[in-house]
Amino acid sequence: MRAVMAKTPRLELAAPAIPGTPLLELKGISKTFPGVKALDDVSFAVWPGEVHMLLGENGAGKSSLMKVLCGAYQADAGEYFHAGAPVEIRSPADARRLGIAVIFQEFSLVPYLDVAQNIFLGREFPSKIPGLVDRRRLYREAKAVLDRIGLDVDPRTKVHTLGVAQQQMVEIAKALSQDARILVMDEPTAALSDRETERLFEVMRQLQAKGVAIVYISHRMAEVFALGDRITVLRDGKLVGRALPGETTPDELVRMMVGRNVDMTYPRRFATEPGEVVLEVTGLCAKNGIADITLKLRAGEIVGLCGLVGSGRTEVARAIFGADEVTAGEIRLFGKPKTGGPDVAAFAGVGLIPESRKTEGLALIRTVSDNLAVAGLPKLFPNMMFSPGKARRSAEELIKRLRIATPSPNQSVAVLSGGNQQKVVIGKWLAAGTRLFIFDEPTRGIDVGAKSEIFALIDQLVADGAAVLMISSEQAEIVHVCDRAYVMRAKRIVGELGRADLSEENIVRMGMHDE
Amino acid sequence: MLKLTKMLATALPAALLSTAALADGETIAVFTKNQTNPYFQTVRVGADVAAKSLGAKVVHYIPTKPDSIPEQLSQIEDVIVKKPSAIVFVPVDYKAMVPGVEQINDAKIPVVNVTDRSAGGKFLAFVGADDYSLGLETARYLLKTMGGKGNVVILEGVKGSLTNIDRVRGFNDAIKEFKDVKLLASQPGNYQRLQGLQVMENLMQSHPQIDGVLAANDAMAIGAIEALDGANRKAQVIGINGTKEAVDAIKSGKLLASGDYNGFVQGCIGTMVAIRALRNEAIVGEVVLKPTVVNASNYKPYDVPLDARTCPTWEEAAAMATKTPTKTN
Amino acid sequence: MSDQALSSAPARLRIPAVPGVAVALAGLAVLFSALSPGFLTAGNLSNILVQSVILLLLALPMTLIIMTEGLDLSMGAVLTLASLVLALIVVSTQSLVLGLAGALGVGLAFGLVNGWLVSVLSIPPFVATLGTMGAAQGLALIVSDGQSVVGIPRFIRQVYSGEVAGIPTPILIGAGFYALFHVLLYHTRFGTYICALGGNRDALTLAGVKWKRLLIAAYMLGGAMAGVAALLMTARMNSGHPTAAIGMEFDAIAAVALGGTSFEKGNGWIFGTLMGVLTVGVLRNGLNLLAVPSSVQVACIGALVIFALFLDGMRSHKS
Amino acid sequence: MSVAGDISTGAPRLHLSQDMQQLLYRLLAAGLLCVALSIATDAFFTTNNILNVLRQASLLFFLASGLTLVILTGGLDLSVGANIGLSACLAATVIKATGSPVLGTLTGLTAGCAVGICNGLMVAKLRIPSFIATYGMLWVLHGITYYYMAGETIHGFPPGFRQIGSGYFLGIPIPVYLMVGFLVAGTLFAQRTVWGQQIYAIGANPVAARLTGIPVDRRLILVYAFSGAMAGVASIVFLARLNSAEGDIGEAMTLPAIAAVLIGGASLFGGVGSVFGTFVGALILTLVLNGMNLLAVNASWQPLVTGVIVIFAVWLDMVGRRRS
Repeated sequence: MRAVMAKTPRLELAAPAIPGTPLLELKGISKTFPGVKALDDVSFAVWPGEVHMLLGENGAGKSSLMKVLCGAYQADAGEYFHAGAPVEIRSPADARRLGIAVIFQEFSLVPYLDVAQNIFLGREFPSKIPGLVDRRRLYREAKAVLDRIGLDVDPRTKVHTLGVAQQQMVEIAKALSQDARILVMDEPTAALSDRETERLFEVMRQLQAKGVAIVYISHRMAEVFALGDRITVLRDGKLVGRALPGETTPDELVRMMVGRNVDMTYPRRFATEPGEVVLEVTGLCAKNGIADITLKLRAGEIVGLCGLVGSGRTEVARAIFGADEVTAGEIRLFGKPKTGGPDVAAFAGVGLIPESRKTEGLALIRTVSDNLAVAGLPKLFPNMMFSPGKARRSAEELIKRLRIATPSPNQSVAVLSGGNQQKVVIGKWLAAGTRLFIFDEPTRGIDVGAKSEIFALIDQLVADGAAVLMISSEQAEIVHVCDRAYVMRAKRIVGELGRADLSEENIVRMGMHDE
Repeated sequence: MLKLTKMLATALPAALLSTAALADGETIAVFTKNQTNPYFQTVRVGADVAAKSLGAKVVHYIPTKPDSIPEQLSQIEDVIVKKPSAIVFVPVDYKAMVPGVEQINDAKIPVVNVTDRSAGGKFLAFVGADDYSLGLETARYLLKTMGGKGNVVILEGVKGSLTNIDRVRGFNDAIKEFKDVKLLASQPGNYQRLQGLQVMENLMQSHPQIDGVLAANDAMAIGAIEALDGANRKAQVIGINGTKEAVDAIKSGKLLASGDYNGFVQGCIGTMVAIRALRNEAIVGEVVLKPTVVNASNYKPYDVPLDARTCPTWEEAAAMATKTPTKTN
Repeated sequence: MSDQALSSAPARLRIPAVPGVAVALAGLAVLFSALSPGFLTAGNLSNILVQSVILLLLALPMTLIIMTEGLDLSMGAVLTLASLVLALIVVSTQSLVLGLAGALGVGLAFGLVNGWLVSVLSIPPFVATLGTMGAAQGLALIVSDGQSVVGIPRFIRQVYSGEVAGIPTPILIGAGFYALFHVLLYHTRFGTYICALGGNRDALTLAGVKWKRLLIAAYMLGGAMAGVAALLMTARMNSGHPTAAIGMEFDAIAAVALGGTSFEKGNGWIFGTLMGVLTVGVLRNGLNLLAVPSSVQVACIGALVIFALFLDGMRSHKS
Repeated sequence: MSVAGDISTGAPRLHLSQDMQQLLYRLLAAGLLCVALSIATDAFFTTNNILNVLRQASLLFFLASGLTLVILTGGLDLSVGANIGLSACLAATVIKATGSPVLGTLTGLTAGCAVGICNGLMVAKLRIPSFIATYGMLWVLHGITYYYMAGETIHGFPPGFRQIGSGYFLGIPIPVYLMVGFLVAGTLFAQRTVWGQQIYAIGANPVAARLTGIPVDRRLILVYAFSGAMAGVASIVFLARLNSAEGDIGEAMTLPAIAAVLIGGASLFGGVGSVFGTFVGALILTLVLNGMNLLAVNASWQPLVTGVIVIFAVWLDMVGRRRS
């Protein structure tokens, strides 16, 4: 099959690439929202048994296309063909009938229903007694699906007790359980550990072999080239190109996505000489499980905190910031011992940029300037009197300085792209005069274009004498950006890597669980 | 949490005492409508005083939600479990409480009906006042003082309550007797002070000249007076119940008069009847207290703190009797 | 938070850890049995059950409505109105069926309006039902002109005071509806969707479920149960009264919350509601038996509610 | 992704100019009411009656303004009515005992504030849902008050003190001045102080607020304390107006107060609302009552009318929101 495809010329548009009609084909799809043209005459086709990579920056139209595919949105214009025959997709039910299943990034799970109920939500099995649900069958079938993806949880477990990764796997199980012919995945590996990711890829290969078509959205170039059979790139709601992995390069794809040249090298100049010690943690233990954490951080340094997902990195960050209760050990900030909650830490000049921006970093229903001001309030208005004018001015200044793309400071922050939202979170700490920044997965869910901007920003911070503690699952980031890195395993720090021996191999070896 | 412990601290000893008390002498369970209306406090104190004088024990049952029908029904059911010697009963609603009374009858617990005449059930006796003639007399007193002419408004009590229906009927009949008296409006104040005040304020907006106010209870009357003062307007106001604050208002000349419902005496006699019945002494079948209009000339006897008052002797009580006992067993 | 979430130990269900309401119920039972001889008698226990039924009938649907992140403040008033309508119909037609039909009709109608306001006009449930509460109260006064409705035929009385096989009818009715709601919540699609309505509406939309109808259905269920409760209430009072059940919705909400159902994320528990209702019933009954002053009773109820929720808070905070 | 497009989960807090639009929609509702009433009865549109309405609205507003802050944080305070009862009775006792209105007033305010702090501690520290914590508090307060008052009333206060409630200055009732004062103060506090901004932030997203270094617990305790204190203020004005205290005064005021806040455009999900909006809400409710008395509407119809108008006002507000 590969062989055949390899012949197909790049950027050819209409004609089918391989013998046989596409499993699903969308022609000239358009979708407009008040003010925005989310999809503009996009054509898109998937063939059985292929992994079709869908690329594009946030807001390029990927998710809109997904929602059109699964019937959550109705396209304003365009035709659908299923196995060559024209069809309608007006509702999720239609999509399901066509065998289309979607794995969303924001979970579509119900916290207080159990795993089985979630997997078969809306498709419960009727029991012999009319009106009732056949629970025995429900759990039997659920167990089967879970086994298929090798997720070892009791189908009677309430979903809210599961970790994010496990929830992600349940999402996948949910989609698989529909015996989908077409499976759409939106960054499914974002929250997965390496092992789980492997497991997922395995499952995908099995499906492929069964002739299932997979539409795969990702920001990770590695995945694109490892999995993709075919690549489609969107920008600003338009189709900007199709490509085959064998015949393109990451840089080329990035250019298509961003529409300009972006250097993917991490802009880091290790000029700054480490200054005085900013953070000194000794023998720190906390309620959240971390034990005996000892680390040191100097002004003008970027120090990585790496390890597998679940090794306790976020917990360390939260403990230092005072969000989780400390049970033993000492934290010294700028030479002075620090106790108390986030308010103390924040006032002392520590800023946390949490992993889940939307739920922990921003007040989505408030405006950009509100969000930019909120951390700096005590600093900006020492006499406790708030002045909208002053707040607005400082907001405008930050928007300029951080190049936050927003029509106005009074824009609701919810509508900004991931990258710009991240900048707002950073900006709120700048306004607070923060000197120690703790980044938790700073580039998660941020598109390529914005990534390098964020790193440039981080570099600027340290250049200006701030200190940065950075958590990341992407070893490449750690390696390229950090001066030093601590590696964690099972809630403890298992080693420190200096500039010299800071390599992906070392990180993985140190962080790997020995079973 | 502190509050919890504090509450229990006060509650449990009291409770234990009361259960202990069941051992000696008779226990009279006294049911009243709510904890908030001062009138029922006078009934309760009356009962307490009478019981003390006769060496019996009184336990009070009051709905935690004012005038709650389901709650009083539940309380009856609970009390029946405890089998008190006798019950003195003020029904929250004279119709809706009938099933409760029947349960008491089935449990063979002697019960005296006080204040509102129950629409059903067997009672040793009824002790109350005649709301109608009370309303009538008090209204007449006001209208006479007004020289039989002028504009008046009525502040009604809670719609559907027996007391309110009869009192307002009394008011209206009195007004009919004076053809030069004009009834401007009859609006509900639900026996509430604030509502009495606000309704009066609003009525004053639409009626430039109001000479008399007939309020179905004292709280509303006082509220109305405040409204009048606030607007620097004068009008003669009457209330009903003869509560302490009403008496004070009469003393200070703000309130013209208050029809005396005399809950204290009702409590006394009701309890006396219950206890005497238990002791197989002669009782009366019905006492309907004559309406007295408390005013500047006769308020003295009412100007005494409740617990300092004394119940009428049985002879005095018997003299007020309007019916001989209907045999119940 | 991924690190944390992942590290959270294998599935922990919320039931096993002893909920506050169970502690409160058990504690009170022991306390009262010790203090009051009359408490632990068959007669009194059935007495407690009978008294709790009407509240239970409201608390059951209230649980579902709260699980949809909603609230129904109109229930008490609707019960009252339904009770009056039932009384009026029965008095004039002497027919229980017609009367019950009328009561259910009233309930369903108000449920429909509530549901429509909440799901279609998306008016916050608190306000929407606050408004309909006023409407129902008003109508109650209008149809009855503020008077009690009497002359209820005997057979209605029987509904409350009757017995089947030595068990008081109200207990049977209560048990029946409890079972019904248990099945409804845990063994039908509707129950699953109720939980999802509060937990994640998008999930329903994506699953192709028309959730607005379900939301309306939930409120109509509440109205219907108010109608059923109206029958018992009328039978109990042997009359209809325009203020009979005012404020009962808050007792119901308190009982539901007491039972450990949360106002968020569709986290509800029907058995908890049963315990919540019984706890309130036991407390009131016990305090009456002990002849605790009414004012102190009031305070105890408040303290109990806080106490039970405090325990739950501690528990959920630990896990 | 709000595929479901569920508006009820708190419409976005809009910036000032749009907030203004919102207020206009609410004022429109109030305006419609006034026009309707002035047509219906000429007794309505008179200086006296306007002042009368304002004075009647003041009590409700005092209660609702404190409540607004609580609701801004996504909480609810059901105990305000019961709080009035207790604070008033305590204040009354002190005035009677010492003859000093000042001491009495202080007592009332302190009592109210203390109750508020208890609520705050329960919500912030014990993590009890505010709805339940304050509902329990409501019963506890009633209990204490009934126990303490034993069905008695305390009445007859010094004329000087009475001025607070029934006095006039330049022909305008004192309570109206107080109301305007608290309206300005409240608006300034919410819109123009760091604490006010933090309160909005907490309501909008408590988790983010905490991780942004806002001392959430302390702010929560603060707003409940405010709410309690405002109940104290209301209780004092109440005493001064009615010249007497009973256990159950204010009992009937809790729901109207909440209604006023919600009609004022606040969201129970927090982060949305304004003190001025609440003022309009209180005004609307009072106008309805006043109008029904002026037109001598039959008592039976009054709850019905109120209910319908509450729903209509909020619906109008939602429409306005969706517009912008």
